[in-house]
Amino acid sequence: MSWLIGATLFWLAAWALNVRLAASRFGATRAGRITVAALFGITLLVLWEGLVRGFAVSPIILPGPSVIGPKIASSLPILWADFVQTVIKGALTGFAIGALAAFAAAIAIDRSPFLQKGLLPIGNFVSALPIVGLAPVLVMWFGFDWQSKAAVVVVMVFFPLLVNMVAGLQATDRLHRDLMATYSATYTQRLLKLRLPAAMPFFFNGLKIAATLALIGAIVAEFFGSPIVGMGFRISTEVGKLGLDMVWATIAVAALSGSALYGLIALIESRVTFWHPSQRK
Amino acid sequence: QDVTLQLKWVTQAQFAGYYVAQAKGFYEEEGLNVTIKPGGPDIAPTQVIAGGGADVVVEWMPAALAAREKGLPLVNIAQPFKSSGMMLTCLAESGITTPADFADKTLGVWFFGNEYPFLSWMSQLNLKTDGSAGGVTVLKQGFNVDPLLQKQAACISTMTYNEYWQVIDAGIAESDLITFKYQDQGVATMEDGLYVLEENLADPAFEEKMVKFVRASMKGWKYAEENADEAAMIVLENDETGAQTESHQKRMMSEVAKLTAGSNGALDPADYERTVASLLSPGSDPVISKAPEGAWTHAISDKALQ
Amino acid sequence: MKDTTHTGSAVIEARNLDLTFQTGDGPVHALRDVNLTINKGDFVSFIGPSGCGKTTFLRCIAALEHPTGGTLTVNGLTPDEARMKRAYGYVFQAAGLYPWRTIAGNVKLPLEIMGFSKADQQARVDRVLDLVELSGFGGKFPWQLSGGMQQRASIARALAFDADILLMDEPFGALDEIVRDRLNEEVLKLWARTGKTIGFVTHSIPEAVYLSTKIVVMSPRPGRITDVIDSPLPKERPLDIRDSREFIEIAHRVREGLRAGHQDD
Amino acid sequence: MKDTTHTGSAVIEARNLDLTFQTGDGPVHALRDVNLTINKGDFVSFIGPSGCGKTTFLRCIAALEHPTGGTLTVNGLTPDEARMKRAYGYVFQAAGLYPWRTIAGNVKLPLEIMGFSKADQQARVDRVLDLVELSGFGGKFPWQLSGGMQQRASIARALAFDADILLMDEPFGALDEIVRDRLNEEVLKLWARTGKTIGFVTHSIPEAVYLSTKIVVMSPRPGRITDVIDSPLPKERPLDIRDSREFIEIAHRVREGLRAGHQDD
Amino acid sequence: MTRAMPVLTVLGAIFALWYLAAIWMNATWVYDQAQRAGTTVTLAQVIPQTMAQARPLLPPPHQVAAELWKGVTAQAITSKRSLVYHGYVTFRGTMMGFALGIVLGVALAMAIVRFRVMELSVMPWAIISQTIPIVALAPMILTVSNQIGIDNREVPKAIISAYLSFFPVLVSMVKGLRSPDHMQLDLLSTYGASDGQTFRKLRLPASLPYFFASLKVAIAAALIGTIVGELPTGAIEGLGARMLIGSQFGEPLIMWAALFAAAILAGGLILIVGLIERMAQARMGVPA
Ligand SMILES: Nc1ncnc2c1ncn2[C@@H]1O[C@H](COP(=O)(O)OP(=O)(O)OP(=O)(O)O)[C@@H](O)[C@H]1O
Ligand SMILES: Nc1ncnc2c1ncn2[C@@H]1O[C@H](COP(=O)(O)OP(=O)(O)OP(=O)(O)O)[C@@H](O)[C@H]1O
Ligand SMILES: Cc1ncc(C[n+]2csc(CCO)c2C)c(N)n1
Ligand SMILES: [Mg+2]
Ligand SMILES: [Mg+2]
Repeated sequence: MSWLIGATLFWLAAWALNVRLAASRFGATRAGRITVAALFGITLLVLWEGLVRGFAVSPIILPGPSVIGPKIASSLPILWADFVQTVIKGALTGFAIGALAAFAAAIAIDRSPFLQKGLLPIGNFVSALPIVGLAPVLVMWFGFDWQSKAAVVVVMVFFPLLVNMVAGLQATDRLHRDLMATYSATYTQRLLKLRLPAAMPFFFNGLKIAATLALIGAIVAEFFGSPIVGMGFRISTEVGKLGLDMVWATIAVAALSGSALYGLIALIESRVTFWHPSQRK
Repeated sequence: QDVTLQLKWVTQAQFAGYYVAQAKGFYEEEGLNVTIKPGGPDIAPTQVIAGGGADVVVEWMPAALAAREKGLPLVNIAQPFKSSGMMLTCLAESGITTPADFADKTLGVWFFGNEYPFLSWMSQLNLKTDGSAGGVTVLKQGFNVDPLLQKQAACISTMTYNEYWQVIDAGIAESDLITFKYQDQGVATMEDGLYVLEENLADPAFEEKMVKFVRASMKGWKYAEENADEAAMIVLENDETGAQTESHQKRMMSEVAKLTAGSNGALDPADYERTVASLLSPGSDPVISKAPEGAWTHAISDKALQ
Repeated sequence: MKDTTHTGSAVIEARNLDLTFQTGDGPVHALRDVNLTINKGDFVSFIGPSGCGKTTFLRCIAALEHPTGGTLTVNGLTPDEARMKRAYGYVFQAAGLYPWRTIAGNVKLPLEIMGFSKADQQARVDRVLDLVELSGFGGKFPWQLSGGMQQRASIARALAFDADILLMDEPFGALDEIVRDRLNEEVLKLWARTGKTIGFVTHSIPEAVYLSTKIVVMSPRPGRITDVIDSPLPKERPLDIRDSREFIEIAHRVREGLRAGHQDD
Repeated sequence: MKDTTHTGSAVIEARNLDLTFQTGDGPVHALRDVNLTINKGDFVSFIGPSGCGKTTFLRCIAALEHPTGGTLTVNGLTPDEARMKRAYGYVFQAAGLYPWRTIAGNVKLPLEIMGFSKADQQARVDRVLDLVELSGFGGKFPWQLSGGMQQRASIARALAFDADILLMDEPFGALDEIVRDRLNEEVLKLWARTGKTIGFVTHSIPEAVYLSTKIVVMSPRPGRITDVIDSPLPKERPLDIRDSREFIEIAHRVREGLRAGHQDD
Repeated sequence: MTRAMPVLTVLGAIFALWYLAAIWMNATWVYDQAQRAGTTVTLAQVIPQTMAQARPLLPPPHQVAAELWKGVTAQAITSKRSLVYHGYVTFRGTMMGFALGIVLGVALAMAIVRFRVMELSVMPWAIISQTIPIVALAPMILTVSNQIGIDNREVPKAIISAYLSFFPVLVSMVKGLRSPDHMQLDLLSTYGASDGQTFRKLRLPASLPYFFASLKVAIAAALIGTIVGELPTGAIEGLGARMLIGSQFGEPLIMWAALFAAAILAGGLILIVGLIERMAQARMGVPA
């Protein structure tokens, strides 16, 4: 009971502090924003711990952060191996291949209005499909190891990226296009100097969506067969062994890698599309 | 009286006894209202019972003992399956003829708590499973036999009543296959027992409920053994996915009947000791670290089978 | 309608020009029977109510639209051929700078496309930025400049590659009167210095009168030329010429022409 | 600087008004030591180069900004209090109609917010749409109207609830000269008919001279008033008053004032 | 017609490629079998055999179509063997998750736009939440909801589905509620409008186009969530369960049919959402 009250009190106090921080000058700075977000995150953890202890939830059902934290610390080699298998080999490889392929395909079909008209509606449709359903098929085709995971990721990210990229290539200002026409610029010149730069905000938008899809795809695919390493493998076996602390440790790593990937893309985006109004202060 | 039973896997003839008991009104005769919850890939019966989602679960003994060591006091109250149906099925063309040939081959294994018999077998064979040279390469097998058909693995885990026949159905002749039954290798572990939480057994009302439940379930099992085809049809009716086929379930039922034959429902202590011994066997990573105590009881089955 | 045919050094010649847009709800007759001759070194202003086809006519000259009837020649060539010869510098109504390029990068853009040498590029950029009083701002990005400065940068961009013909579509629409006055003076100076042929669209009567050697008044639906006024003002024009009788008279004539066009609707 | 204090029916009184914005790269002194009195029924134009604080001053009056020094009263109240009494109708530079509402819906918006009765709402909408010659267009959506019509609709919206004071920030900036002339005439008629007090920001010297009883010339950095010109023109003003000597003289004075302000930078 | 032509051509090309791939991929098995039987086969014999396998690596289109047809018409639509029935189960789950996702997304967006603390603290975590592989949470969601007494398997499915679909709604709604420009806000200010009035008369209508645009993404996400939720959480009914069971029992055709049924369901849902969007736009006076 005291745990519940304590957690609630902490929550209220942290929230009050956050309200003050958010309204203050400090809250407008970068450090301030991070502080507020971090405080909120800590509050979530404290609440979680309080609830787990207060209601005496069995660690077989839901372990608290105080159990998961040490587990992470003591399982670093396993977590690292899983990370390499799933994130680096599966998700990132697939992500890179999918992104490159979408980029190339977008430029290829951009030249042909016929292909655009034919492929875009289909691409739009496919990007709305539950591609994860293909995971068992692709595991069957590409084997157990990371290649099949990468294949799932490729298929999952390809279409959203293609659709975004093609839209981006067409998103140029009429004014900017006319300018190129008055210069009698060639197709390549138009592409390099106008349409690719103009497409970048769209492309990065697609990349951000794809980044979260990539991880989900790689992990789900491991459920349908994998070597005995990998985050999806870890989760699916540890659940069966009641090793919930390990499951959460893996989830934490997944969230961390996902956020890092997202952050990395956002960072590159802010470098590449520094000129876009959404990136300016 | 309400009883919730959590199965280990999806609705199939592996669990025919319970569906038959349900359909034939055996539970009803005992005054029980039984809910049968099918399992699935991500459903750990141990976790479900820990979370209060079931009164009694169908589980394999290694997983149950491991859970017990983790602090979840499961107790075996009945053991309808006498023998183990698990085996490794290998392609003859892989050149495997004896377990000694496993070295440096790729083997498909079920995880999710089902890997314990395999691990203890390998440690008895002195084969490393961490992928190092001279050991075996282990694959986490998915839900089907494709790895064998695609030749991604030399051997895969199969049940005598299920996956083995899928390999056959796929068009591979029995002569092209080599099988190693855990039962024959002396590493068999008890499958498909009924487990409840120890603390619940202290409650006489619960105990009485379980007595009725085990009695009716065993009646169901024996009926199913004798009327395999009818039992298979009952299972089929309960399959909510509608994807199971009649021929497959009928065959599964006849194979399952071979495994339940010889059990009256009471756990044979000798089988138990053998399972524990194999799980404790020396090796890099024993499944349990010490012999469990109080992991089974005849209290229920004795009363049920009077 | 007056025929404005001239002989001699005609740079742009439109004969019975017609342009109809096919749109979702029927055809729009944007230009009808337009006849106009622009001579080398002319400064021609186009004025007329919204939608009368000023922009469309300029775009036809630059081969951004293609007439559906009549003939249009630029230096005796078709507009498309003339474009290939880099005959045009076009300044659009909005500055239209590429946001991912610096000011210098924007001015350099046409030079890169036309394949000028690196050294030549730099020299030209410096020269034209100086001309529009933006030296020192070459490294800035468009959004870091005020609207007026952006407009000047876009003029610099059009000047960088020495096109014979400069087409400007309401280049100063978004500026305040004082800055506009200043830029007007500068455009006049530039024109006097280089002898370019300039086509200039504006909504401001004083601006048209102040700048032009020839004022073309247009009226809408369908777009046609209602008046062409040859300005008697001298080439040298101080700002206060705008308070002169002559100026006010031309302005009056333009206003009357415009009003007549508006009466139609 | 001239003190423009009057006594009598002062509607708006600014005394030593100061406003400094705190921005990322240091404070911006937008208004400094502004003194101005606007009387009931005045038509006051504000003119001055970009960034001199015209908009800021209008926004202060409407309590959209709050001065950092000096006093400002509206009908003897603070601007905030006056706003609560529905003292203002504000017309922004762009029409700013809500695209998801019809023209009538847009005009009705302030009435809904101020809690007019349904019947009254309808009557007022009809009346003001009639006033700006848009009856019959109430059911149209903004994008179905031309720019000039949209601008008139936004004026109708500001008139619908009978505010005493009408504040207009470059309402005709985006229109062509002819339409602008027409709307100028209409605003004058409206003002004559209703006797409202009007504050009007413009970049156009002729517009300021044509419309106002009082022209306020401002200069930037920091924004301050450099000249206040009381117009001697009669209340009745045909369009061609703009060609009169008197008009041209005032225009000249305004232009000189503006140029002086520009010289500073 | 001019719009359909390119699509049909591309579809035709896809089908042709599909057939070729089916021949190529399924041939391996035919050759293997021949080898096991100790016979040899010619290409002409192989091709027909690749078109009608019981366990094809890649079934040709007509085989999938036949299976789909069988799944839809061969039994009463209330039968557990009917794809219509399972499609309906998935549809129901999707709609529940979708509705939940919309409510959650809109509510959070409103709070975030209204309170700066919410923006600073919740927004980063909303992004992080999407990087957590929901599949991993699925079994736990099931047990936890079991423990707090929710026995209905639809609920955890809907939670998973909502978890994926709330995010696009949230992001778009925040953008939408913030889309009114200064002038539109100032206008209301000059009327002395209250916060509530500003919300109702300006922010809400201004956000609607963003809202509808996000629905397409959200419905697709909800469907993915439901199917993922059907895979592990019991695999009892629904298209996800069919896919899993098809895979488990070596009936790839069942899996493929379920996959395409899901695709058709997705297409239908997107179409409906698009229609609703267009109807709303018409009412909001957006040019056609
Ligand atoms: N691409 C187009 N498709 C269809 N109609 C067009 C197109 N471009 C212009 N028009 C129509 O042609 C007519 C002339 O347009 P144009 O842009 O040349 O007018 P303008 O004189 O430049 O007007 P403004 O002063 O408003 O810029 C207008 O009625 C316009 O609606
Ligand atoms: N919200 C603000 N924050 C910081 N500075 C501002 C803000 N609003 C205006 N300013 C600055 O205050 C000064 C006066 O701006 P204001 O908008 O009043 O000028 P203006 O006379 O209306 O100009 P324009 O003719 O271009 O509309 C400018 O330097 C402007 O940059
Ligand atoms: C994720 C997962 N993988 C494998 C099994 C193994 N298993 C145990 S019983 C059974 C049915 C036999 O036909 C199977 C396949 C499981 N339970 N869960
Ligand atoms: Mg134009
Ligand atoms: Mg302003």
